[in-house]
Amino acid sequence: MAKITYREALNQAMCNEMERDDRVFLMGEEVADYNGAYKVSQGMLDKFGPKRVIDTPITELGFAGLGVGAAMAGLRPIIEFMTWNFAILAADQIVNAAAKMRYMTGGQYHCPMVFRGAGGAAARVSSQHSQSFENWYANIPGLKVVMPSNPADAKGLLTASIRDNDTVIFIENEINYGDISEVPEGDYIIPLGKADIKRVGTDITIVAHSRMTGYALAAAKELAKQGIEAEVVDPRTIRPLDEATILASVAKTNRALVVEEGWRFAGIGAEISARIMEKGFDDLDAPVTRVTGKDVPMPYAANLEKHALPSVAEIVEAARVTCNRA
Amino acid sequence: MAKITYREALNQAMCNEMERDDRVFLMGEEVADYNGAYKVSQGMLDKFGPKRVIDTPITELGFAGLGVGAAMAGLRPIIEFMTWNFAILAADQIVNAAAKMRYMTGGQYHCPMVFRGAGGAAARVSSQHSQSFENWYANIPGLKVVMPSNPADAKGLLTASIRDNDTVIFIENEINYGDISEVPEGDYIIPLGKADIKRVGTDITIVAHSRMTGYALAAAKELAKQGIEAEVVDPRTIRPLDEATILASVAKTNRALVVEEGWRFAGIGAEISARIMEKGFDDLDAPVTRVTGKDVPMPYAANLEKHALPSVAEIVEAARVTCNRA
Amino acid sequence: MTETESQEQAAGLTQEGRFYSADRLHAMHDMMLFIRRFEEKAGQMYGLKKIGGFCHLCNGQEAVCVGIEEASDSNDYMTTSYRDHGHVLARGTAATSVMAELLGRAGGVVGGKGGSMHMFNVEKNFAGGNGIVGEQVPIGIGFGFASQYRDDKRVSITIMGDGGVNQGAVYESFNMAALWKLPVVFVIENNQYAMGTSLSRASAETHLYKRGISFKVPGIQVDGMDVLEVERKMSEAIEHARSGKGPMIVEMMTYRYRGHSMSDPATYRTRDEVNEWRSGRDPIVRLQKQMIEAGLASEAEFKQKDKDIKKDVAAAAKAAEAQPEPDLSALWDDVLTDEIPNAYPYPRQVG
Amino acid sequence: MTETESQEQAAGLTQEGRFYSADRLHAMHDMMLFIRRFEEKAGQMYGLKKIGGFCHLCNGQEAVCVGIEEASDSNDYMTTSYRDHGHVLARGTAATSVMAELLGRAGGVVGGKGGSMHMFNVEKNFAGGNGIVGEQVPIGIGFGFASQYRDDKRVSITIMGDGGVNQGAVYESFNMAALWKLPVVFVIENNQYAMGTSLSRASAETHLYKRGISFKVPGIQVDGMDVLEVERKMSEAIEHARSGKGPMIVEMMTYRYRGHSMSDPATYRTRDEVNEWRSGRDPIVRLQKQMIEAGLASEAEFKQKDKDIKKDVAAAAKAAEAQPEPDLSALWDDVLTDEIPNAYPYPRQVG
Ligand SMILES: Cc1ncc(C[n+]2csc(CCOP(=O)(O)OP(=O)(O)O)c2C)c(N)n1
Ligand SMILES: Cc1ncc(C[n+]2csc(CCOP(=O)(O)OP(=O)(O)O)c2C)c(N)n1
Ligand SMILES: [Mg+2]
Ligand SMILES: [Mg+2]
Repeated sequence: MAKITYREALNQAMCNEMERDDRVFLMGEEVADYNGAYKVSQGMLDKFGPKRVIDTPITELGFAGLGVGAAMAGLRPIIEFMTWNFAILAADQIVNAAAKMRYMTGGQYHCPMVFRGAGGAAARVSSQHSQSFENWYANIPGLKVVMPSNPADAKGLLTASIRDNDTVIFIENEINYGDISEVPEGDYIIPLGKADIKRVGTDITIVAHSRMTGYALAAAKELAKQGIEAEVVDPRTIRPLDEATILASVAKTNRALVVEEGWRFAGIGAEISARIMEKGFDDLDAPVTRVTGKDVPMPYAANLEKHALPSVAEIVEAARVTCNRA
Repeated sequence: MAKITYREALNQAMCNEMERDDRVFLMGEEVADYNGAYKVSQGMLDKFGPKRVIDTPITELGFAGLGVGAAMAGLRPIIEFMTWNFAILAADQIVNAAAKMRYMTGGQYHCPMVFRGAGGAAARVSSQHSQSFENWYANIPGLKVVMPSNPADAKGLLTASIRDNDTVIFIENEINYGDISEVPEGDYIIPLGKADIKRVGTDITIVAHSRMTGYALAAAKELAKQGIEAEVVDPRTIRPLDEATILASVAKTNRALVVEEGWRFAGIGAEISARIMEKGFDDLDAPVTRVTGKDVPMPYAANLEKHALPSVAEIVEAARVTCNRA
Repeated sequence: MTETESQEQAAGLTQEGRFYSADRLHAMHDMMLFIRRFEEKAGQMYGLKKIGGFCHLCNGQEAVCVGIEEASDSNDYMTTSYRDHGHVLARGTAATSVMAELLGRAGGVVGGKGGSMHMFNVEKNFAGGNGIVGEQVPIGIGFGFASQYRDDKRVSITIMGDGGVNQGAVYESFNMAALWKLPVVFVIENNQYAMGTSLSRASAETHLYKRGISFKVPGIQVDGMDVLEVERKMSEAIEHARSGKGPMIVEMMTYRYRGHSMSDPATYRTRDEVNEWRSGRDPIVRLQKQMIEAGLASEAEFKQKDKDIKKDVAAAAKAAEAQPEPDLSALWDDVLTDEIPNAYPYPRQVG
Repeated sequence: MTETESQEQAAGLTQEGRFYSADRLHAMHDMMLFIRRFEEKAGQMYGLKKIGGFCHLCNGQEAVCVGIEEASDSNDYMTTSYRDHGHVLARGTAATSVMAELLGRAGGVVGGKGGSMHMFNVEKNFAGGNGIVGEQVPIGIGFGFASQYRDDKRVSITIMGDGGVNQGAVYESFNMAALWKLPVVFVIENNQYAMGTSLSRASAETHLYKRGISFKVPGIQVDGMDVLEVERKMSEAIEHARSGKGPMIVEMMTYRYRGHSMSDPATYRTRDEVNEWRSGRDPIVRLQKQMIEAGLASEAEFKQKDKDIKKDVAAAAKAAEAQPEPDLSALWDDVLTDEIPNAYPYPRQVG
């Protein structure tokens, strides 16, 4: 298997699907001529031409809605938001149109499309450019929400998302774009809705998605040195959430910690904690804890930014507390 | 004390504050000439004139942003969204501008303003007009989120919200607009961030906000007949959440149920359940349960709509299960 | 509808150089009248509380609905706002299914899930029925984009109101449609009020056909109370779009006879103003006059037709009322297309 | 700045009937040159990784920054995008605090919380520094609204780019500003690219001053490389707005010498194109020539000035670098104004 970047893995998934299905097209700001603001669409304009790789004006609401209409007409749009921060302008089309279209039309129309782009905090880009919105979209029936944490998952999940007949919110991570690891060549699909146990352990379950999966794995390494074997579960698909895998892990470890980069209030961690409460209460030897982004807009200064984000040390500490080892 | 409607209570709060402080103005669609789509601003144009009670074009993003700028310039806007469903178009101004302004400017500018309007499901208005977004806004640091469940709270909380120096997301409920009960006259303030115990009980804590508070009270009545005394806690302010009051109640009852009209995934119930998990785990004799809106877009048909919403019977049933009495 | 009639022999009338056969005129008339009576019926049913929620009638605007439909091809896409009864009927949807939708019945055009605001009919390429003001405009250019992508020469007819035209998404759409020469006709139903707000209280430029100038989208103004003018001007606009020249705006000057929705007493309009439109410019009366003058029909014929149509509408309403409500299990249908086995976390029973 | 100089005696030059004193010309020149050198320094600091994240320089656009500032009153409000260094400096903010902000230091103009994109200075009525493209435009009309509400005759100068001008919020704002005659001057910095997208690939109407026609907002086009023309035309536009005539659009034809941000090699532009602007139309060189021709300064003087300014910029950078990072406790400051006691649910310690 070749080692490629997360960015290239996404690119492969899109190219493969565009070769396979001529209804698929890519549209967004700077996706064509510029090869993507973060170079995810590198070479795609050359490969597929301007009919299928399309630069837009800076009008997120407009081109998201264009994608909705094109999907209703039978195409399979991939709409790139340069980052999910800007997609907030398009939330109406995502939530009120795409997510509800099948239901609202009694099954007549649906929106098989992928909205994708970078989510979470990049480095030092301050408050308006460092936000996690997965909990917003995961709240909405009719949407699927997918967040890969490594190159292979990026390829497999994006392939599945493009082939999926529903609207998929596909949230990448800018910091991860350059990560390199082995990725299967050719057709590679990871079914949506399946969590992945990224590390097997016995003492505590750490649930972490996107960039935080790596942090959780680093914390697990440190915890192992301290005699705590953490199991790291990456949900990969946030909605629908593979709660069976999480609950099975908690049934084994009897302790759980949820890590997310986003804000705490009604975040993904809240949902997972509540689910474990509801369905795994008797398995718990200690309350489920959360490590989240600090409850402040993201500051620019390097030292403040560092402290606003979850850290490996915080995860280690929270795991120790949860294991009564602090 | 006079008995007035929830609608009139809101109107009183706005009128009092506009008399008190000439920086306060009301802007939104149909708020002036038409006296409000739901008549909340009845008579205000006559009272305060077109300079302070202003009808807008149907451009939610634009006039929300106008409010942000006006607040930065020292005015105290009340921006009405006809319903919170339409505010999704303005989410960028709320989340990226108003909520972050103080932080992002190092304390130089801030946005003392109220965004208000009807949230939740009205009757039979289908999927695009029946949504609860309080969890979206409660996720965002920099915002306060307030949701009154009865006329007196409506007046006291709106007064406090207008006087507050931060951006307040004030979510009313259309079904409640006609509710009548006693409301203190004159200046009446309920401080933000204080939950209210709407019914004292010993066997289970039911946390419910907005329209669901009434449902919870009805369920408590029924439960009492069955020998279960429920304590009903209305958070009133969703963010910041008065967790002390909730936890104290759970410490007494040892059981909790959270009710919300909105969708379950990463909703308010998830947050409250996770908080009780974190800080009240040892008080719990049973897992915290949630009764929420069904996980579907709101259908129009009367029978479907009824089943999509939480019901008093579901609350009773869930409370019984939580009390091991089902 | 394309003209297949042979102009020489058939009876009909010619306006601005365009020939309309008697059959076609009758069809247009009948559809307008049908919509009028349907809306009146809907109003009644609302009064009887058989219809719930928001219900926006289009009485007065029938010429717009029918003229557009006459000018367009059945393959052309159409998308509009919540004021959609007339359009979905004109597109050829069975009245029973539209009424059943209003009543929230299983046989409703979207199975009772949408109600008045959300009429859709995929077989008729009618993408209806959007409740967020302005939302349908970007969606409409998406249909145009799909047509251009496939090069199948379908035009997207994208309808909005005089209030909706202020939404920012409209201008984002104008710009993209013009930039890429998308086959879109933007129709502005200028009924001069957005709820209680008159045009001039919401719009700096009240000539709405000029709203595309800043984006190089040409526009024309049409008497929306004259079904023949609507048909002609829409035909031109559709031809413009279909031939690859890009989008066009058609401003329809029209009027709604009723309030914005059923709960609106419409006190913001004077009785004189309403009368001027209702009695002076009614599109049905106008066409009837023209047809009578041209010797294509008699007053008595129209009277009889009205009776027949009223009967048809009553029958549709009765048939709709006879339908059951949706099965409760439908609550869980059509949320997703590709369900993921066992992924659903909550029990799906109802009650 | 209003002209207080007595025209008769003072040295200076007159253009299009407007007299500029030597002092004023020197001040304009010096500020442009200061911004130029400041941006170069910022570029260097970025290269040294002392500045992080996004950093958008405005080299080439200095005449726009300085000309606007010259034309406006210090009470007038100003709001712009993330490309804000030049504007915040021109408004009179200390260079050290701007550089400290870029470095994320405690003494930064917003305490290190915002960085390059979020410069604000409330004392100078500069509401800067907005990172979401187009976001500042509705905010800008809000300042205009406040001015009208209080009738204090302040004008809101609302600046956006040629890419930002496509956002729907801009047209919602044009409409409201025109409808209510708000005292707003919309400035479009047309540097002809939005990141890698040239104007004609994003805009159907590339004459951006015409983008207000559909909303009855008049517009003019200005040579944004000529600080005197900018000053004159902006003065007219501001006077128009201040006098109650409503908003106006001023399109500034300008060019950014550097890539969009520090990570952009700007390969989408030809070397010839860049050279044409840099050598042919540079605003600083142009003003220097005019001043030398008018006998108001010598080449040597300008050389000396450049040295002095470079020294000032270096000193500012040094002073900024000497500052500490913000105290970690600042993480929790300024989230809210009215904190609610004990309501904060999470431990507020850091680390
Ligand atoms: C985004 C949004 N804002 C507000 C509303 C509430 N609303 C529904 S219809 C309407 C008026 C629209 O008027 P117009 O576009 O002229 O269409 P008409 O009703 O006259 O057909 C308003 C304000 C909405 N549905 N969506
Ligand atoms: C809503 C939104 N979409 C996209 C971006 C990413 N972005 C930042 S700057 C920019 C280009 C803006 O160009 P222009 O308005 O011409 O301003 P200039 O950079 O030339 O000054 C883009 C696309 C953003 N910040 N906000
Ligand atoms: Mg209208
Ligand atoms: Mg530009």
